[in-house]
Amino acid sequence: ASDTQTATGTETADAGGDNLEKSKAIDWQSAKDNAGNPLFIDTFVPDTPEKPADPDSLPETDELHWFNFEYPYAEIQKLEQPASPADGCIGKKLILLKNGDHPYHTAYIEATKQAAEIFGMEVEVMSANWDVNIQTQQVDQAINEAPDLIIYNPVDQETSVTHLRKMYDAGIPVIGSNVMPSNEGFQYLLSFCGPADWDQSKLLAQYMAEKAGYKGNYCVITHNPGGSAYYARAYGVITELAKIAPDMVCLDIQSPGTDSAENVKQVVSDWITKYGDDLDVIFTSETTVQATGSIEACEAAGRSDILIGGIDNSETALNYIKEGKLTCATNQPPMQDGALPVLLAAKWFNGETIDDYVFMEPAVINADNVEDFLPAQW
Amino acid sequence: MDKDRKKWMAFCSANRVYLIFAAVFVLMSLFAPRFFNTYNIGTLLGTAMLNGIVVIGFTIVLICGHLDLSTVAIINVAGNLAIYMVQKTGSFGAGILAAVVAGIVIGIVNGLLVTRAKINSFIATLGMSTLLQGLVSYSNNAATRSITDFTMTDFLDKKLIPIVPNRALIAIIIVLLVHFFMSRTTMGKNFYLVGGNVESAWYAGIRPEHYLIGAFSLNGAFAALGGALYACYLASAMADIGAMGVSPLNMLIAASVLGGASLAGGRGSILHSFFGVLTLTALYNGLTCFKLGYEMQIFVNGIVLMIVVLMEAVSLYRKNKLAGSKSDLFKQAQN
Amino acid sequence: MKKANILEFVSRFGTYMIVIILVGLGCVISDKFLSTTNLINILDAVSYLGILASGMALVTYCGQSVDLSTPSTIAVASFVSILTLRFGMIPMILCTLLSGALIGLFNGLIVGKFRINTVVWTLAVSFVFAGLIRVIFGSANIYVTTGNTRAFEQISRYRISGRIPLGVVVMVALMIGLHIFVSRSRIGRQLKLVGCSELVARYSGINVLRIITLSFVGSGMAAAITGLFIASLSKSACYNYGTGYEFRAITAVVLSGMVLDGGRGSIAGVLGGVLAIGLLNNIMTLLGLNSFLQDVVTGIVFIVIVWFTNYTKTKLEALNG
Amino acid sequence: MQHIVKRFSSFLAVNDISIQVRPGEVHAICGENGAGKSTLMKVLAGEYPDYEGRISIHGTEVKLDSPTTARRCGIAIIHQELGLAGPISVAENIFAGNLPRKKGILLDRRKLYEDAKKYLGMVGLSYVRPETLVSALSQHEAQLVEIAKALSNDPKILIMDEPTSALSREEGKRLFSIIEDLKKRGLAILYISHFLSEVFEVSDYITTMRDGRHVATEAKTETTPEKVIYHMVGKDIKDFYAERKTTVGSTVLEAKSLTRYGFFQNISFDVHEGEILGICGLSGAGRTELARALVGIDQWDEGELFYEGESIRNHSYTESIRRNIAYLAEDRKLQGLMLNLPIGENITSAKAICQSRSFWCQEEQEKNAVDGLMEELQVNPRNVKKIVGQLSGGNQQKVLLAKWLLTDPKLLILDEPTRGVDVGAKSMIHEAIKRHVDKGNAAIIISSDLMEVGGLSDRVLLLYHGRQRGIIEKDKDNCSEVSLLMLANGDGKAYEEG
Ligand SMILES: Nc1ncnc2c1ncn2[C@@H]1O[C@H](COP(=O)(O)OP(=O)(O)OP(=O)(O)O)[C@@H](O)[C@H]1O
Ligand SMILES: Nc1ncnc2c1ncn2[C@@H]1O[C@H](COP(=O)(O)OP(=O)(O)OP(=O)(O)O)[C@@H](O)[C@H]1O
Ligand SMILES: [Mg+2]
Ligand SMILES: [Mg+2]
Repeated sequence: ASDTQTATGTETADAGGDNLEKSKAIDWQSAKDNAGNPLFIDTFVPDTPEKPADPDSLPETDELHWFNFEYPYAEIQKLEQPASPADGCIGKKLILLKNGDHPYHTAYIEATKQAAEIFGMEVEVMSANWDVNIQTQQVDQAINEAPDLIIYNPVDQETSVTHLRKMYDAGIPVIGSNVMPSNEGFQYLLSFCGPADWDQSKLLAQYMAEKAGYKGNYCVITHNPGGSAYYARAYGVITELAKIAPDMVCLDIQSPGTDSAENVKQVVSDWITKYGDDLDVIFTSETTVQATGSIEACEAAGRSDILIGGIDNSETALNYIKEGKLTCATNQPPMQDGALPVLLAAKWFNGETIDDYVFMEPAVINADNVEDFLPAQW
Repeated sequence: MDKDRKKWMAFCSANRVYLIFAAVFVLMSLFAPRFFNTYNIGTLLGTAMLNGIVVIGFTIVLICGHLDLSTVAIINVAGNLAIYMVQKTGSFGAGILAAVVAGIVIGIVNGLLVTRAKINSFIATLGMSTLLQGLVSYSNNAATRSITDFTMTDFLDKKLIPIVPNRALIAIIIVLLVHFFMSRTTMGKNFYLVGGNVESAWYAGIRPEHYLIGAFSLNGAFAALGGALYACYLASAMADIGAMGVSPLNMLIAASVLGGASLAGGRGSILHSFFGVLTLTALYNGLTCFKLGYEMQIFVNGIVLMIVVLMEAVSLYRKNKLAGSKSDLFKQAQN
Repeated sequence: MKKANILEFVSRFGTYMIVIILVGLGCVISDKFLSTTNLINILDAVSYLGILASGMALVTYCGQSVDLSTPSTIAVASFVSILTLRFGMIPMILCTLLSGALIGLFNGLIVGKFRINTVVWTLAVSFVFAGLIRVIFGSANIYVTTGNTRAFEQISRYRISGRIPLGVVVMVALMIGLHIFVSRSRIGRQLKLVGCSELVARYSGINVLRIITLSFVGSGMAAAITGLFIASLSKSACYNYGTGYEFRAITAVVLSGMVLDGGRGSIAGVLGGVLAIGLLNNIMTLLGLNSFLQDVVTGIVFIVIVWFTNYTKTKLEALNG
Repeated sequence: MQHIVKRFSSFLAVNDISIQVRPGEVHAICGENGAGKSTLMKVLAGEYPDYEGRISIHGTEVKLDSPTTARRCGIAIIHQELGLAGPISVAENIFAGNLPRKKGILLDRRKLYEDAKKYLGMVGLSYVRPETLVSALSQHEAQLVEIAKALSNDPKILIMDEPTSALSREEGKRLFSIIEDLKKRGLAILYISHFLSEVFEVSDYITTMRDGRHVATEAKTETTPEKVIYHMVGKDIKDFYAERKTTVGSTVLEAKSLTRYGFFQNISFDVHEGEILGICGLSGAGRTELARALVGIDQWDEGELFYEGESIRNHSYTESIRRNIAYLAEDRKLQGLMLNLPIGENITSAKAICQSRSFWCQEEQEKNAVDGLMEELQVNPRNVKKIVGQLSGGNQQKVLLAKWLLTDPKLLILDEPTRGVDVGAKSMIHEAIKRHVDKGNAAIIISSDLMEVGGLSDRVLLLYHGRQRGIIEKDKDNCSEVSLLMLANGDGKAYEEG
């Protein structure tokens, strides 16, 4: 595999500095997504707090309990990464190891392809359909294809370590995207970019707390158990509320899944029965199935007083916000998410230095600014 | 002429899975970019490890005329238990052993539910699956358990013999051993008899309940072994590997049916089921080489499965239609 | 004699006894349990499942074990409903039903004609349709854009006299209709005979192929109705909208006292099975049980109930014999 | 065996039976359906460990608590119902539970196939390869494999429970020669059959049972079939096939050179109102296939068929039933009855479903008719709620007949209507058939029991290897059992070559 790589390396070097010039001259700043918003958006590098001695000893409502989940990149000694060829991004080959299929990821892949085209790169997509075993095979297949760089979306945070280690050993630079790998995994990564899941869920908590007047009780619907979004989107809200609105009590947390609005509706109906007027706010971890189920349950019970807020920006969510049924959603744009790793890759091929990890600035979408986010990306 | 054709047909149906595998393999080698090289073939074989080991027990249960829907849950229990034990003791041996023991215990419970409580295996194991999956998720709040010790990963990725990674080698050795056991020992043959006709097995002095419990515990053992080895290989175990996407269960059923096992019992072969797994893995691998998405893979998987069962059923249908016919009366009719 | 009567009662009304026990339990646990809203909620929560399960029950009753193609049928139906809405509500409903009926027809004709194992065949069909949807539409959400979107949304939201959801009405009406149909009509009787023994049914002059096909068409149409409701609820269609429904429906059918060999049980029992699931989930959520523990409890309750009905059945047969 | 008792819950299936069997002797057990013959044999085979009484072999008392113990004691059984595993090879079936081993656990495949060949040869199946799957065999071949299986255990005592019910005369003859052979080798054989002719042919002693009780044990030389029948049913049966006055009406069914490729060829006959047509031939002659084609289960290829003067071409079976044709299939357990449904539902099933045109079921209206039929056929127990699977074979067959009689068929086609049925039930069934025909209906009867075909029918159609060998008129020709047998077997070689 390494033979092939040096071969392609020398070839592009033969093309001379010409390719680098052309690559650097590419105008990517003006690229737009389907809504006319910039395809490549501003990113930020978050501050990391001091790591507590033993996070597990802290209560679950303390954000530092989740230190390893929220800041897996902290205190990691990066292994030595391949040196940039610094010969321009045009003509480079990328492989996108996708974690699975989902409307969000359809938009993501579209943007990755669009971005690669802008930079004159070739991108091949392999989707694991949420199956680690298939992703393991695809990691090997990707290595076998000897691309210039791999964009990697892990199926699972922890299992990603073995995959990343393999790709690292094969000498292929990897940019993580969309889902953060665990602590161990980060050492193998050239860079990571993606949505700031914890931050957006905290932002959601802040906005909802303000709307609720920093009082009242809430329930949380989690994402699929086990995934990184499961922790970030539930405990981001819970820890933040414990900090800024200590009067707000978490009544219950349930995981009815992300496949069936009917299941979600059932859980929310049961909550309304059980808690009655005590229930003031519902947080959902997703805005298609879960928002629909929650809204329908509340409407059926005639409880228009309950505030519902969810994470991400599906068309369903934006419509609900317009109709006033959903208090707010957060902006996690899949297209920008998908374009970002390509930008990082291009920069790296062009010899520019890139950050170890960057995140997309989250934003709250509410009735006042919803028009800015339309048409929806998925 | 006719006899030759009949012989040829019989040969084809007996070796169906090898022919399908060969067809997929040759087509992919010819047309799929980067499919046919030692590295990718090693990848393909390695990927077959998990399902290849698990399909052993799954097939034994099918041979006995039952179905174990809790197999995937057992894989998850085993993976989590193995990683937990490695975390606690630092020894992979202890982890794998504990997982296999747990798998056997679960298998015995399944077997007892089927033989003693006389619950249809489809239903008993469906309930068992819900129960076990709940337990696994509860035990670690659905988080993936992981370790940072990669000795097992490296060992399983090494190649003692060229092309074949150790994880594939282990699977192949186990498959061959169990295949030998099932096809060449009297005890193995008895499983077929129990699946073929429970009553006649009982008349023959075989205790069908013992064999059924045995089959379910073997399924527990191999599902657990596969799950544990796979978890050790990935240095982590998810709470539910089948939570999203297509459950490995579907893959197992498809592979063993391709291999000639029937849900009615009495038929099936460990080696054929393993080749069923290899065929599907090669199919997925090759379609990925073609840059076709996962949707195409399950579509093709479904079509292959459909064609195979349909062909089998149609030939049986034809055969039944002609059963008892007298060939000389045909000759007369044609004249 | 006395014992036989009790056992007979148990084996016939077993599911409803569970329902009564669960209702009792619910009353103890929460004073809000018996409120009309909660009861309607429980019904509402299981209405789609109930519609689906009553279709699946036809297949089981007819001795064809289970129809695993339902998740794909649901997904296909949700796409069809959204794509045909532009032609008006009635054509949309007809097309959706037709899509389910066609998949059922395909399954039924093949399974009935060539005696393929249902589990394997419907699994293969499920793969093919799931793949097909994803090849055509990708894994994107398709939203309702054209046509009478308001009416479409109302399918899953409309409440009769403001209280009873349409889904519940459809489920109950479907079950009553199917129950009468299955237990009283000649075709229902044929379903039962085919379920008891296909060969005997054939030699009794029943067109077995037609009956098996009918059961699958019923299952497909029930799945299509479920798909329509789900699409209306989500106002969109997506390839994964049917995920997991097949095993939930099987659970309900099994709890109803039907056996996978066919020929036993009733559609009224399926209502009991569905209610038992709804009540159990409701009670566990009211108890505040964690989602994972809910799975554990569901698994145990399921096994125990199946064992118990089995046990009474064998005891009963021993007494009669 | 002494004072053997076996209960099913409170029901006494075998009530205090004592029998002695000596080596080199064939001991036949006779009795009506449900007399408890099979149950007694199953006790001997170790299948009911909860029996009472004592069993001694060669003077030593044994406790037969499992099939394995019984086998170890040298007892082998050929079951009434086939007990082979379909998807498994013939050889493995023969040695099931006793596969030859080498090195402790390994299967000795060479020995397995060689030994299997030996035993297959013994029962005249040397042309069957031991690797063949049992599911690929025909029914009579399977029955012979079953016998080979019993022989493979090298038994001292061999139990044969109706071994000939699925065999043709010829194969039966071969079986008797095997039995002779075994007798010479000193085996003790227990033989159960409803064919008294067979019983008198092979056995040395005859024991009769009634309602689970022992009635008599006599040496063959000291008794007659009439006496045995008297013991079995407790009364004399005279005029078994009494002369019937036939008033022939118009033609009901007429076949003109009917042909189904590969199965039968050029069959022509007609049946009239008030007439019974017998179809006679060896097993495998294509009688069942012909009947299936007549009723429309299978399609035929050439020729014409007229029903009540109207030509019917490729009609469906359902259509036939609508037209008032009934077909009583050969295998009552697989094709005839819903074993887990009650008697009532079984009887009404054909009429309610295929003859009624209304959307709803109207079973209630049939209630009286069902009761009448059960009374007429003396179905025991006379309880419509009883599950059919729990009845004895004869009563099951009565229920099956009742099911078709309820549809009041114009043409009744009966395929083996009395297979495995005792004499009493048999005559009851025959009477019912005659009564039905006398009402101006027609019947076609297929039976391996030549006495039955000869005795019942007005004319007999002879089939040999799918071809018609002629029709024998009862009044003109001699229709006795012997002459039928001669004709059926006759110089058929000429046809085969032609
Ligand atoms: N399913 C089957 N598989 C293989 N052979 C069969 C099957 N069914 C019937 N046969 C064979 O086909 C031939 C014709 O059978 P058929 O049943 O027509 O005979 P028949 O004349 O009705 O005699 P009988 O009823 O006494 O068996 C026989 O040799 C029979 O053994
Ligand atoms: N497992 C069982 N449970 C309950 N009753 C049974 C069982 N087996 C047999 N019987 C009953 O015991 C009685 C004797 O049955 P058995 O089979 O011994 O009769 P048989 O003499 O062999 O009759 P056939 O000639 O019809 O074979 C019958 O009334 C039958 O219904
Ligand atoms: Mg008997
Ligand atoms: Mg026949």
